Amino acid sequence: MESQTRLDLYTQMVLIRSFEEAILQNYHADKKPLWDIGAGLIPGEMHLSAGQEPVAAGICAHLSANDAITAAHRPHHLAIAHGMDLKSLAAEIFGRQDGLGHGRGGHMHLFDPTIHFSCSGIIAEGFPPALGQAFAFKNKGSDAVVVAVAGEGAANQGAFHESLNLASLWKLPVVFVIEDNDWAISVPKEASTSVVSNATRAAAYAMPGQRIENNSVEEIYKAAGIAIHRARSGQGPTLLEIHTLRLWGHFEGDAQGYRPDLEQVPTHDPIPAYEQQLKQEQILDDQLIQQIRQQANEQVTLAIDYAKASPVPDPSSALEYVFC
Amino acid sequence: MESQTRLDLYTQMVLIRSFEEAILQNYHADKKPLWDIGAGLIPGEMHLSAGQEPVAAGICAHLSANDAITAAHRPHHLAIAHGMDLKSLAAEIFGRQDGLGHGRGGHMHLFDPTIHFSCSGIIAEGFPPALGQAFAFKNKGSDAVVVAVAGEGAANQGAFHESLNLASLWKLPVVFVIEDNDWAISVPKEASTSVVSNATRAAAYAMPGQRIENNSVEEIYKAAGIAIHRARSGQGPTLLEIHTLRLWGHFEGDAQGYRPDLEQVPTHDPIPAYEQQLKQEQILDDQLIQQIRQQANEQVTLAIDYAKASPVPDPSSALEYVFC
Amino acid sequence: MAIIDTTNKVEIKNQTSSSRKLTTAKAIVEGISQQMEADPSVFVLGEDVGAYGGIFSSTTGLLEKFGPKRIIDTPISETAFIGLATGAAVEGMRPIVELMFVDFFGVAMDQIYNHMAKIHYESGGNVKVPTVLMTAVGGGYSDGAQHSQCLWGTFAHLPGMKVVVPSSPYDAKGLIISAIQDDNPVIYMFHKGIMGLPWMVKNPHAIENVPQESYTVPIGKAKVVREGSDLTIVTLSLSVHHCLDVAEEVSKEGIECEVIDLRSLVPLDKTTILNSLAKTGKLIVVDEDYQSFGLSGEIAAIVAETDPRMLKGPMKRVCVPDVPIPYARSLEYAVLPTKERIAEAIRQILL
Amino acid sequence: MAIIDTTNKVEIKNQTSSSRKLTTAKAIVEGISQQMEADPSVFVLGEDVGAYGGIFSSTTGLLEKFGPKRIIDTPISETAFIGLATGAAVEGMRPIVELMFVDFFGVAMDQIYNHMAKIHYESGGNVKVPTVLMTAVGGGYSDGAQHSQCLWGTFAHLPGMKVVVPSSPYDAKGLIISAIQDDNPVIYMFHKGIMGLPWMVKNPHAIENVPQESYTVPIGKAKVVREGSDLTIVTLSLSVHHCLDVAEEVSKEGIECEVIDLRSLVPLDKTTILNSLAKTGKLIVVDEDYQSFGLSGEIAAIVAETDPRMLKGPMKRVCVPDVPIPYARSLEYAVLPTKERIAEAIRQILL
Ligand SMILES: Cc1ncc(C[n+]2csc(CCOP(=O)(O)OP(=O)(O)O)c2C)c(N)n1
Ligand SMILES: Cc1ncc(C[n+]2csc(CCOP(=O)(O)OP(=O)(O)O)c2C)c(N)n1
Ligand SMILES: [Mg+2]
Ligand SMILES: [Mg+2]
Repeated sequence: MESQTRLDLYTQMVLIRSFEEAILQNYHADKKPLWDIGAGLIPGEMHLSAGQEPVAAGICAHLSANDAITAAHRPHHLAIAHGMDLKSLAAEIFGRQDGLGHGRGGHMHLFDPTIHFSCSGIIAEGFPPALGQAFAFKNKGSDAVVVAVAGEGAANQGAFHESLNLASLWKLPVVFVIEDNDWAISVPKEASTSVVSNATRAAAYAMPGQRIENNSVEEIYKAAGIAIHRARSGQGPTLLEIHTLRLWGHFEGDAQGYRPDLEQVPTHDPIPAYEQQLKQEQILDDQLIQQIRQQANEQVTLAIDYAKASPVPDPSSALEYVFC
Repeated sequence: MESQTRLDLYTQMVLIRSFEEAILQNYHADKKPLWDIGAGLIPGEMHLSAGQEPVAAGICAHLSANDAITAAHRPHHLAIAHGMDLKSLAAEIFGRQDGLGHGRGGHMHLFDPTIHFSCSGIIAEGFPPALGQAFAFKNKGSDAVVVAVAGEGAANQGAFHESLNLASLWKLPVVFVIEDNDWAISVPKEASTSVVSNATRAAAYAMPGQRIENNSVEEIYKAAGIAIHRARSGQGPTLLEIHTLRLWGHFEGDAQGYRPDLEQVPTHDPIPAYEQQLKQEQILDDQLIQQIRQQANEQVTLAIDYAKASPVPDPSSALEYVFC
Repeated sequence: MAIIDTTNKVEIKNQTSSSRKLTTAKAIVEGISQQMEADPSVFVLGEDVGAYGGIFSSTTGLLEKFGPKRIIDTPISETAFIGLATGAAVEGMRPIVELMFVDFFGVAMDQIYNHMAKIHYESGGNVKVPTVLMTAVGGGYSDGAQHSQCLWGTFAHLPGMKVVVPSSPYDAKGLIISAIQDDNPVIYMFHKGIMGLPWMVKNPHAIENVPQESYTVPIGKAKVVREGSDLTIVTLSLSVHHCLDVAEEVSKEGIECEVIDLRSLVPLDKTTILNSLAKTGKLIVVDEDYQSFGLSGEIAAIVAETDPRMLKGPMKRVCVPDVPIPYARSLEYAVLPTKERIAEAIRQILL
Repeated sequence: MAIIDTTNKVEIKNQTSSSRKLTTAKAIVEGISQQMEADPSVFVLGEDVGAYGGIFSSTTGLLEKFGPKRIIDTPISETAFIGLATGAAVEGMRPIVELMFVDFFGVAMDQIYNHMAKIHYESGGNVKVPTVLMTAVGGGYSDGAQHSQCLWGTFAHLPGMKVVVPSSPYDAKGLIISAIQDDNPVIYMFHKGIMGLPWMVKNPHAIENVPQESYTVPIGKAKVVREGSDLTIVTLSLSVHHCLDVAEEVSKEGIECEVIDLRSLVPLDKTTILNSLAKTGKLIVVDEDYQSFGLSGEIAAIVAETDPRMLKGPMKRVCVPDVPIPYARSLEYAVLPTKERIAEAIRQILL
């Protein structure tokens, strides 16, 4: 792999983490002393993707703004890696007028038609619309592809099955990605899934399937490259399962009492690990790291400031946008 | 295989066919000259199972009244082979007070708790309740099993996927049977299913899968025996796909203009074929055939007469049974 | 687009040389066909919409005309293919997706109401979802509890989709064209009993003159299909015809019913309802959907919110009395809004 | 079964030595626990009902007490596990199955309304389906359009299931026990805002004295939670508390509201509603579900069918105005039935 690509992957992951750390901080800043999920600058459920940055970075490196992504309830890493404007993203998370959905959507409902990005809070239900985007792309004769992402818990939903069957049958340009972070809230994979690897399930749809271990951004990058190329060249869908890491709780406020490996979790953080690797291979040094982090922080700070400065939506406009 | 078993399989198939021929005749008898689906002694949609008798006979030979079956919109063969009282069945099809559901259900909604039989008109949605019956059996410590049957079209529904995963995960005593009759109304299997054989899909749930070709009642009997034994002995579910034949239309009134092989269809009828085979092997002769047919006809005639004699449900009782 | 129906009064239909008698099914097909010719982004998908031509003939002949790339048979995977319609619409196409029977909504309701219906709002207006979800409703032919429902109340309760329910060939064509042209998701519910199917009891109103040209009927305008001064009957779909038949009957006794065909539940044309009621003071709602928590309640609420004194006596509801639709004909016709029940309600309300 | 609540008046609760203050969540858990002790056929299944204890604490501690054979975490496969509950009930068990948020009903609605709800009828009464479908409802904490709905109107519209909606710890316990004992399928809908969760704004009414003993509250009887002569407010769930708070406020101005907590929508206690209205002549319905084609309409229809003259002025509806629930707090509180909107309706109705 080229050094620049590796550096880009690293930079992307740092940006995502930087953004989520800022959200994390702002989310918790004003919910105390009586922690109230609905209070504060950022209200509501908050599913952060820390630890899963390799998935987003590795996949989105192969995409352009013409390609589509459908994400789930944990969408920030994919949104950022796919190039979503950080300001509009932040403003939506803060529930402001300049947010992507003018504050109507929130962090589980990010829609950005300029980069064909959407997500859904309903498990696995982002897959069916992905089929439609792929259908439209194919219909137009474009070579754009759709990447449909969901967790390992989602792979036991009916929508998964129906979508993979239809995509294969109609050779739609979709890559299905299962982010296996071992957990669906408190339910471990072995309590939800009758097979060890969801890649096995690809055979049920006569499509290629591959599991990528170790949360390795480079392995993800490679496998995604093949799958996306396959889709782009009209050969149909692929199923990838990526073993990744839920570094934090399911949502903010989750004490994770159910998680036996809780104390070990931070040691598996993929970003320091990749940093170490690239340092050893002399692609990164401390100065460059500082610079990358600082650039990320600056972008993030601008976005957060923008969000905070954006007006709160006018209550009298609540009924706008039900119909065109 | 023992001769008696083979004879029983044949006898069962003849009984089913005899019943369905009587239904067919009564269904069409009084819908003319202006054919009206809602008119006549038997109103409504009518999905007959002619050609699929081997499935029912082969499977149900291994079941007792303690075992359960969940069927789909095409349920008669399974109901009869599982031992449903022909009179109650016929009376329900005629919409009479002495029917299984006192005329509330109809031919797609047959519920017989004495033999743990149910069916549903919604594709693949008979599978989830089957899990619950299996769960209850297991919970009670009984060795009863559930056979859940649906068509090859149904294997692309979400409920199929969810049910197979859960059954495997919890090692429930279920045998899933896909009746592949090549068609889902007018849609051929290759236009609905991304794999050639649904047996392939068993691997997606870490359960054994087998496809049985040629609509062979004996092969079905053998495969079902293994699968049912497996379930009964606590080893969990199996997926069987049985290649069978839709001898008649999807429902009565279906002209089947979409079916290219239409003229050839009757030549594949499994009953004359099995009859021939058993004759050649000297298990059957013309006299015995006559006797079996006659006995079947007598039972069927009694059932149809019973149905016709049963009172039409009193309109004033329409609101009974919404709640207990 | 020759004729725009802007009146909410009894309609004067263009009996031009270009109109001929069509069944509702054929009128729908013609509407779809004309829109498909006019707009290459329109396509149809669903179960048995191709070679079979739609179980209730809503797509007959389209495959032959537009080919399998635009008239697409799907697997029995409603979640996948209805969601596909949403995704294709998001990317600028105009899918018409058929849910064979509305009764099957439960296998795909999340795609319908959490996605198709909500994306426009959640996106703050940035994403449009111009889909038509076409579906068959209604009973009366012993198809049992899972194949005979209307359920328009269920869809009208949930925000984000227009709910269109034609009762005649003319409206069916004009409304399907409006639905396809609409930038919002529209659920279009046709009653099997008005399609004019060769294999079902033929309602004489299921065939009428329909102009050949493309035209629209506006979504959200009810139609006064019969004027009358004694009482107002609010209804829709097949029941419109039952109400008209009964209205003719009782007219012989000097009772004059005004009959309103709602044509859509979302938007609901309150003005037409209230204007009529202001005149008659008596209200019957005839609805083949379940009675409680549905259409009849909504009509009552509109009156109660506006001015309960408009009602000069108790309202009557002729609906399905909160029971799964029974199979046996004797039972099914005991719960359907039959002419007998409508006539009975009329007599009672005028006591 | 110590206390049977047979009154529909303001309840005199047994302040016996055995009662202590419980949150609604703990009251529900206690009710389930007592029924599980009494009846080995009762079990609980759903997502995160085990070690997690239920996302909204509806099953906390049950795993420890009853073990993983009776408190069962499921895959995210609502169609499979809700259907499993139906099948188990058909075979004589009494499952309590949790749908984590009611908003997810669309992925499993067929199992719920075409199977769980209809089998008893279709079987002509030969099969019973004693399930409890327990689910969280409601918004107010910026969870957005797919996690904040009430949707009880949707379930009440479809026949075959009882629809129970408690508003207080006392009722929550008595109603969950009644629901488990009921031989019919019951959907039991608790509002997140009344559970007394440590991580959500605490409603002071979410904690109260609850008897230790097992007791039932009958399904189908509304409760007059405040007597008053000037107007009737019909409401349920969290809104009960908002209405009571506002009623106290306006009482200072001499306005006396009667507040009715419906507690169940199916069966619906018409008598209590009509008795109150006969007294006050003024009606407000406060409902956190979508406004149209729902509860408020049904109440209006009951009045209009009985005697529209009972209404001495227009009815008011304080509901969610047919819009997906917006995320931003400013927008969400503009559409929720807040105390401000309730107070405003009271003032308007008395003009
Ligand atoms: C249909 C549906 N069921 C349940 C939920 C509640 N829920 C939200 S996230 C989640 C766990 C998802 O696990 P997984 O798919 O592995 O994604 P992860 O959270 O690990 O990223 C659940 C059960 C939901 N949103 N939708
Ligand atoms: C969820 C759902 N979608 C569609 C239908 C309509 N439908 C009834 S039977 C059928 C075809 C079923 O094909 P298959 O499963 O192969 O069974 P077969 O009729 O061949 O026995 C369809 C689409 C339905 N009943 N339920
Ligand atoms: Mg996960
Ligand atoms: Mg088939």
